[in-house]
Amino acid sequence: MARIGVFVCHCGTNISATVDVKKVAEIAKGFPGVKFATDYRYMCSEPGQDLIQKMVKEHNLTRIVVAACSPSLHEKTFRTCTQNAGLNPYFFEMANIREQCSWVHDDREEATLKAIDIVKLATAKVGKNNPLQTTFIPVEKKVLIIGGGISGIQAAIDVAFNGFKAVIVEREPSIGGRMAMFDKTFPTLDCAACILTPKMVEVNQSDLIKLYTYSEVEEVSGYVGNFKVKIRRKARLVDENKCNGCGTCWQRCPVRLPSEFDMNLGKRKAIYVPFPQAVPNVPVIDQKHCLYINKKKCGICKKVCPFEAIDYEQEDEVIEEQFGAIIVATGFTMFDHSIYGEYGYGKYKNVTTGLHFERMLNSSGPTGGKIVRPSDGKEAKKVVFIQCVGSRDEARGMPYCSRLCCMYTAKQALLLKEHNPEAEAYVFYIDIRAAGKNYEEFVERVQDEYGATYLRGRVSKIFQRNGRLMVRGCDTLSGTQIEIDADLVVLATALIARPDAIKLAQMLHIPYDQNRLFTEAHPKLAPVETVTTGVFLTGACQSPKDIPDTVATASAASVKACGLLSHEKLPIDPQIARVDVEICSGCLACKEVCPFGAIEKEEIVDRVTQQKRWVAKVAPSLCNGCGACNTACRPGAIDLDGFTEEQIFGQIESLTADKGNER
Amino acid sequence: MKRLLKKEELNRLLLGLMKEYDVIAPIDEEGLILFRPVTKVEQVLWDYPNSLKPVKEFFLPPREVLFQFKRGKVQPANLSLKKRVIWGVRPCDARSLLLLDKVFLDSTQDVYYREKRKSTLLVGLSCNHPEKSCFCTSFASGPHHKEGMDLLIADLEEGIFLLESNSPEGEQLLKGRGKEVNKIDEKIRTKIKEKTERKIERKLKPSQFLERLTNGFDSSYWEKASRQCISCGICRYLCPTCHCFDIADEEGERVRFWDGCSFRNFTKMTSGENPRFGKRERFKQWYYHKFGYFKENHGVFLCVGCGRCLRNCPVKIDFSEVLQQLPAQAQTPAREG
Amino acid sequence: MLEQLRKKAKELLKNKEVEVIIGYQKSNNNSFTTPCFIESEDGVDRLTWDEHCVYNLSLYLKEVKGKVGIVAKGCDVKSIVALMQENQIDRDRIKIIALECQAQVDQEGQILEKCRTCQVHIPGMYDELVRSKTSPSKIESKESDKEYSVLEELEAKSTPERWQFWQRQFEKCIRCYACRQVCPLCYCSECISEKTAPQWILPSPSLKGNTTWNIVRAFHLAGRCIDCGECERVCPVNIPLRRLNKKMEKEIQTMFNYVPGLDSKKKPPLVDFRVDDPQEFIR
Amino acid sequence: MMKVAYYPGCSLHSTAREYDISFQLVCRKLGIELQEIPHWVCCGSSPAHVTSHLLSIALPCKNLILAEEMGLDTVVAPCAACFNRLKIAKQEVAEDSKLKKEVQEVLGKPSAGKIEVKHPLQVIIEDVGLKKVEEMTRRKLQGLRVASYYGCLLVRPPSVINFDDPEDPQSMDNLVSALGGEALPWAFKTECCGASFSLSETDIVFELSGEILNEALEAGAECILVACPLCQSNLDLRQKGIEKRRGKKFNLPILYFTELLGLALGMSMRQLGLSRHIVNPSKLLERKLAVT
Amino acid sequence: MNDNRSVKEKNLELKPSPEKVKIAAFLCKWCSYAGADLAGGSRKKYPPNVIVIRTSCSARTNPLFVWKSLEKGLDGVLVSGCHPGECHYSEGNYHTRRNFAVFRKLLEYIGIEPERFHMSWVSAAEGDKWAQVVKEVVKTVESAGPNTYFSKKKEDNA
Repeated sequence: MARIGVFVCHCGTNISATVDVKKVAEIAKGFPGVKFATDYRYMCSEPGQDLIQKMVKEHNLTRIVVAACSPSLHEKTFRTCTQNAGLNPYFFEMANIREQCSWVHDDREEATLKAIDIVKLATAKVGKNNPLQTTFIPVEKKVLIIGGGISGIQAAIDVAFNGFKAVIVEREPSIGGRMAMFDKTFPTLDCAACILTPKMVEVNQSDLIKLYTYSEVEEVSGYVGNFKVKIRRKARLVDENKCNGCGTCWQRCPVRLPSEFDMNLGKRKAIYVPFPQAVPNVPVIDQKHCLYINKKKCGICKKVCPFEAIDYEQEDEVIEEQFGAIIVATGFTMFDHSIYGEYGYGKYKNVTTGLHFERMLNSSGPTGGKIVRPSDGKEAKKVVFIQCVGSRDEARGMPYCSRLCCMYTAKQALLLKEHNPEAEAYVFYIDIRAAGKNYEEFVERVQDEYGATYLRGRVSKIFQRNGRLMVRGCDTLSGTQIEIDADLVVLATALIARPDAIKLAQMLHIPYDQNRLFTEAHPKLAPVETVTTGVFLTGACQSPKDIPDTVATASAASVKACGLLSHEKLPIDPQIARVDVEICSGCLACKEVCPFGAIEKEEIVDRVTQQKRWVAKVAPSLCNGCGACNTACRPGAIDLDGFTEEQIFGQIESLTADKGNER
Repeated sequence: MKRLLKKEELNRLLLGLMKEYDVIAPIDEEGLILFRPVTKVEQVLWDYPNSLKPVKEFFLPPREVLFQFKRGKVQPANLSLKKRVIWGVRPCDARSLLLLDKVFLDSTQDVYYREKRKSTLLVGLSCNHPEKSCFCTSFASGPHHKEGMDLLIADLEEGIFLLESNSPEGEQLLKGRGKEVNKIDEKIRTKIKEKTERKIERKLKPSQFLERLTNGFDSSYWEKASRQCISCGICRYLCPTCHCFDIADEEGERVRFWDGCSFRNFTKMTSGENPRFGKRERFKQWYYHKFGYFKENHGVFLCVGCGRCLRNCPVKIDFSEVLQQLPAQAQTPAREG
Repeated sequence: MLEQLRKKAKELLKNKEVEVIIGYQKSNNNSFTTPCFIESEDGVDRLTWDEHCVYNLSLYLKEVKGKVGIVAKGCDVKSIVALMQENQIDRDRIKIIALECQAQVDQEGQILEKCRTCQVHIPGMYDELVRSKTSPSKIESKESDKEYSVLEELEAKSTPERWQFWQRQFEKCIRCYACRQVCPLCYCSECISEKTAPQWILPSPSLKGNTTWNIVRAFHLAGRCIDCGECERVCPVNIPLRRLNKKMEKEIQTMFNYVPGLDSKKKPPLVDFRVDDPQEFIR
Repeated sequence: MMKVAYYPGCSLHSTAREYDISFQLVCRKLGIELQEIPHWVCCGSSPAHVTSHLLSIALPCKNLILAEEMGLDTVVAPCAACFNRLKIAKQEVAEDSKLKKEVQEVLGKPSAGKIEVKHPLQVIIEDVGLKKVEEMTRRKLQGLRVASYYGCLLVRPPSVINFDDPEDPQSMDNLVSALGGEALPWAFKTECCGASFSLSETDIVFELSGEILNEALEAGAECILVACPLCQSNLDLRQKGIEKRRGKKFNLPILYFTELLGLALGMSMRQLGLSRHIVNPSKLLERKLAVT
Repeated sequence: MNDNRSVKEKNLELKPSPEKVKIAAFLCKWCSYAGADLAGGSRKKYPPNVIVIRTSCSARTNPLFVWKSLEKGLDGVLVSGCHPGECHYSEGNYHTRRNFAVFRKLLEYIGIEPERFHMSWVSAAEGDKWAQVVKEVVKTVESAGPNTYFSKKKEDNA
């Protein structure tokens, strides 16, 4: 019979405020199998854990129940403590009397009664726990990085620096992501290309990093240490090995199209490289508009290419690779401002966004660095910046602040004045968020030195009057209404999740929140991890981040991933399914419901009848412990360690003991 | 003592019994003939072949609480129960209790069974219209036997009944009731008795059973004979003489309940070993216990010929046929099943 | 039809396609029809075919080893299909002699309820088919012949009334397990009712144990039972077991449009799912 | 034949008589039978909802009950303020059971629930349909350049009114183009005209209405179309004062959309009461539409 | 608390008030259990009648557990898991949905009041939805009253 020790935690006052912990310990002594029960202020603390180990020796306990917080917080802690006390780590159960009791009930009597029930449940379960041994599985020493922006690049570099292989899968023809579009970066006004390009080159040259550009992740299966990933390499119609990026092809291509990279302000060809410093510097053919592909005409690029790199018959290619860990660095996209009637529903050409302005600022951009009005190309002297377009707007279902728009707007105002000292910059804002290092000083400088006019108020309407944009708003600090006839309006639109974020989340089995941003394992204690071990998050796909934070989380994620890969083999959760061949009748219902294909049929010789028959067999490395097979199995031949039938049955029975099963 | 009673006199007797005893009698419950406690005379059935469940259920109940336990405190079941009368027992069932007495009262006494036997009077009703499946005459019994009863009622038709006591308590019940029995009544009664006995065409020769069984233990015949059986519990549960039971703990109660050697886990041991795993062994066991071992140990077959097993078998197995086709000599190859 | 059946059976035995044929026979002295196992050619004459061949012989397939011939009606064939769906039958060792069956009758000669709504008078799968020469007499259809009319009376009752009704029925149960033993789909070598750790089902015939047993049996047959009606026939205390299984069949058909026993390749419904399954009952 | 309850509101029987006349004529032409609500009361517009919220809800509910008792399923309110009040009252009572109980106590009857509140413009666009209106026009607007001014209550708040676009409404513009006129795109369609400050703080009206008139002129308008008596009076009555203050001639006639529609359907200026306007529209209309 | 009565008496003294309904909630540890924790974290208050039994996935919750709870006297049962498409094991909750779509029909058919069995999808981010679900479930189960299926009739042995 198990000798159970019950340890009731005060958790400071979090529990003892509404639960009479002394009474719970007292009553727990009466539960079947309980040989010792006490309460202590902080069970998870050093002295708390020592207390457990001391009591195990003193009362030679064989099972431990800790009544405290949620298992998601300290189940690991106490399992290790149980192991250190010389018991099997799985001879331990947690009774959650904080999140699911003391914090959610205020009547002391009721909360205490419920805490007692919860502890009774835990003691009933722990009595039936089996000793489980952790088993180990090999680890694939390679990290998959989804997304080739600055966060993916930084993560890859750090992973390679740790000596592990990394594979970047980037949807666009070149890595570089959003940052490649920027001119300068705040607060240091470093040129974005100058600090990004060397990292892109480093990634391209590193023999530990493999680049799959113009490619997408199609399917992910397996689990930590053994992810099997299918990657679709979309056909570029240009052979990467032969092409050296000389550019003859896209110079001669007759088709001119608006360039997405330049926010449709500039042009590109049907065969194009998105931007000059593209890595790999290999063009891609836009199959939708290429004359040869659609009408079998032209084909100039193939004729002029000195290295025969053009191959119109190139097909998509799906490759499958094994990975030990996955870092998600898919970044963000911009909020579509055309839903705002106040700003003209996107009708006015001169109402643009921060990215358009950034491309105009950029010397290699469509306007060669000149700030002009997209409508007629004339120079823009008076520019109005409008903050929080989409961000902090409950009515549009966008409650959060995008964190970095105030900073890039300040930078853009500064650069506007640098490019043209007579230019006037007006910034309509609600609150300036400049919390980073040297951020506040930067914004102050833009106002004092560069004379940007900051108007605290919302813009109520933008309308056109003889070619100029009339911006109506108010300045709440002076209490007056303002109307500015602007040449150009720049909207600081919000940073939101990628449109296909949910598809990727479901592929990776990671949760996401109501804004479709991926959810981290714990906002404070595990910001770059997810609940799915082996999958890590970096950059804006978790929540909007500026470059410094993005690089920080990229390095953090790579350290976490490398930490995983540095083990020779990984311990896998021993709470997996187990078949009792005596009972199994070989109907294989379990095989049908297993989401992981972890169950196969096996022929055995029956012990009693000595005849051959089919039974189910579980592959321990593939089983993730979901337990669907348990429900499908009618005779109950398959059981899930950690959540066995006996454990759950024991819990139900203990729950209803006082209900009196007497008739 | 013998007395002659008219129908209403018999009803008055029954009424009298109802005041003093708990009376259990055969009633029609949604098409099933079952022995149930009765409080009104009209409930009692008179012309019925035999009940579905034998009277064994009142002595070895389908489920009986031996004792209750809670938090270490044990509370035995109270054995004493109010005196009761089982009315309308057929001769074969009454005789079956004598066989059960050999099991539960001979050597070690089963207190639960004993108390029930002691506090129960049996008022039997002779059969005038036996079923085609009845064969009590082949097993030292008969439609008018009074063995095992306290009082036997013989229906002389035309509403007249000849009651014959068979025990002091029976006599007590009969005292001062009805009329003396004269010669003519006796003659009518023996005539009806012989007529009913002739109605029972199904004749078996149980005498050879024991000898056949001992020879045929290892014969491959059993493999063939057992194929048709689906190993359910009907023939075991509804047989008045089958008495095997299992014991389990259920929510604070130690209970005893019917079990059958037809079930696969009947002989399953904790280690998982199971001497009688196959259907062949389990099928055979029923025959050897009733017509082999019991005969050797107690000198009498464990069967009263009530025919319930023939009527209720889902696949219509007739055990007498199985036994008759069991080859007399062991070594001859099994004849075509 | 009988001569055809015997001729085909003799053929199968003669050229060793099967070692034994499971069929129906008239048991010699009394007038009952019972299952039989024929192993020699001349034993074939014992085979019979009439309206008392109610038994679903496919329940014997799990015990009879080697090459087996089986005489099967439309409903019996459906249970063979269901067994194939659950890897219990190796189709190549089975030879199915299917018979066109108009209807079977119970002991009082009444046509069985299940035959009134039968869709498989001509069995769906077989190796040999025996058709009746004369055009079968149509059973005069009654208004209650709609597929699930048997359930209407109970479904109309209120919840407490239904509870009373079933408690009354489950109280009669003596746990002889005939319903389990006769059912071809109850092939588990160790039924959950025999589990003691944990003791899911109280083993003794208490009201609570009987209720749990009947609920578990009904749920374990949900989406599998092909309504051969044998469980209701063999129950010694006449519990209307078909009404439990028929209800499950009706619900599964309405919700997932699945009818058991028609396609041996299909996955049984409770081990399958569709993304757009109904979930109006989930908050 | 479409039967509709008609809630004129105080201004259509006084300062905005021509809106009432033209609306009745247009409806008869388009086959809409108007039945004025007997004993209707004030709609509880701005003076009420500034003082007591309960009053501002109970008044319109009274009218809704009266309309429902006529057994009709739609009530039409030409004045934007009345339309707005009826709509808001119906929604607030439906959503707030405590308010509903209070209103019931005040009115002594269960408050209305089923009747639909519509603006005449909505009825013409949604129920009659522009195609039918186009077929019935007898006098095309010959490219008359019209700036449609919707005011601030006709299409807002969108969550309650949900008719047309709150930022850039198109319904009057579509009507104008359907009648052959030129609907000018301009930005001040829903800017505030100063509304009831017309009496208390007139220079605010001069400022705001002036902006609107100026913007319309800039956009090349020859006249401004309105759907609310208060907008009409501010733009029309105050136009002279504004011209003096801004030192700029506007001479923009301010017409109700029902008047313009009436002209298009063949009615004469006198019939439609156009003579009541301060800025005289007759010169423009004779020149453009050859109408007397 | 210095009374010296033996544990057993005290244990009895704490008998929960009979009319308070008792409900078991089988929560999947990835979503609904985490959602319940979040409700705790954000101090959402809800009635104490629901006791949580943690399972690996809602698919592990065998309908038999639900019946066993009702048979043993609980007044109501709630089974909760991740929203379809968000199951940590990708398909678990689809199977749960089918199992219980069928099982609840069986329960109703044999006469268990529908107010006693509930299902919900609660994600790890829906703390307030969990509190809301608990409130609704407790109210509904209370409307069905205490579970008397097997308790009131004396079980006869005859």
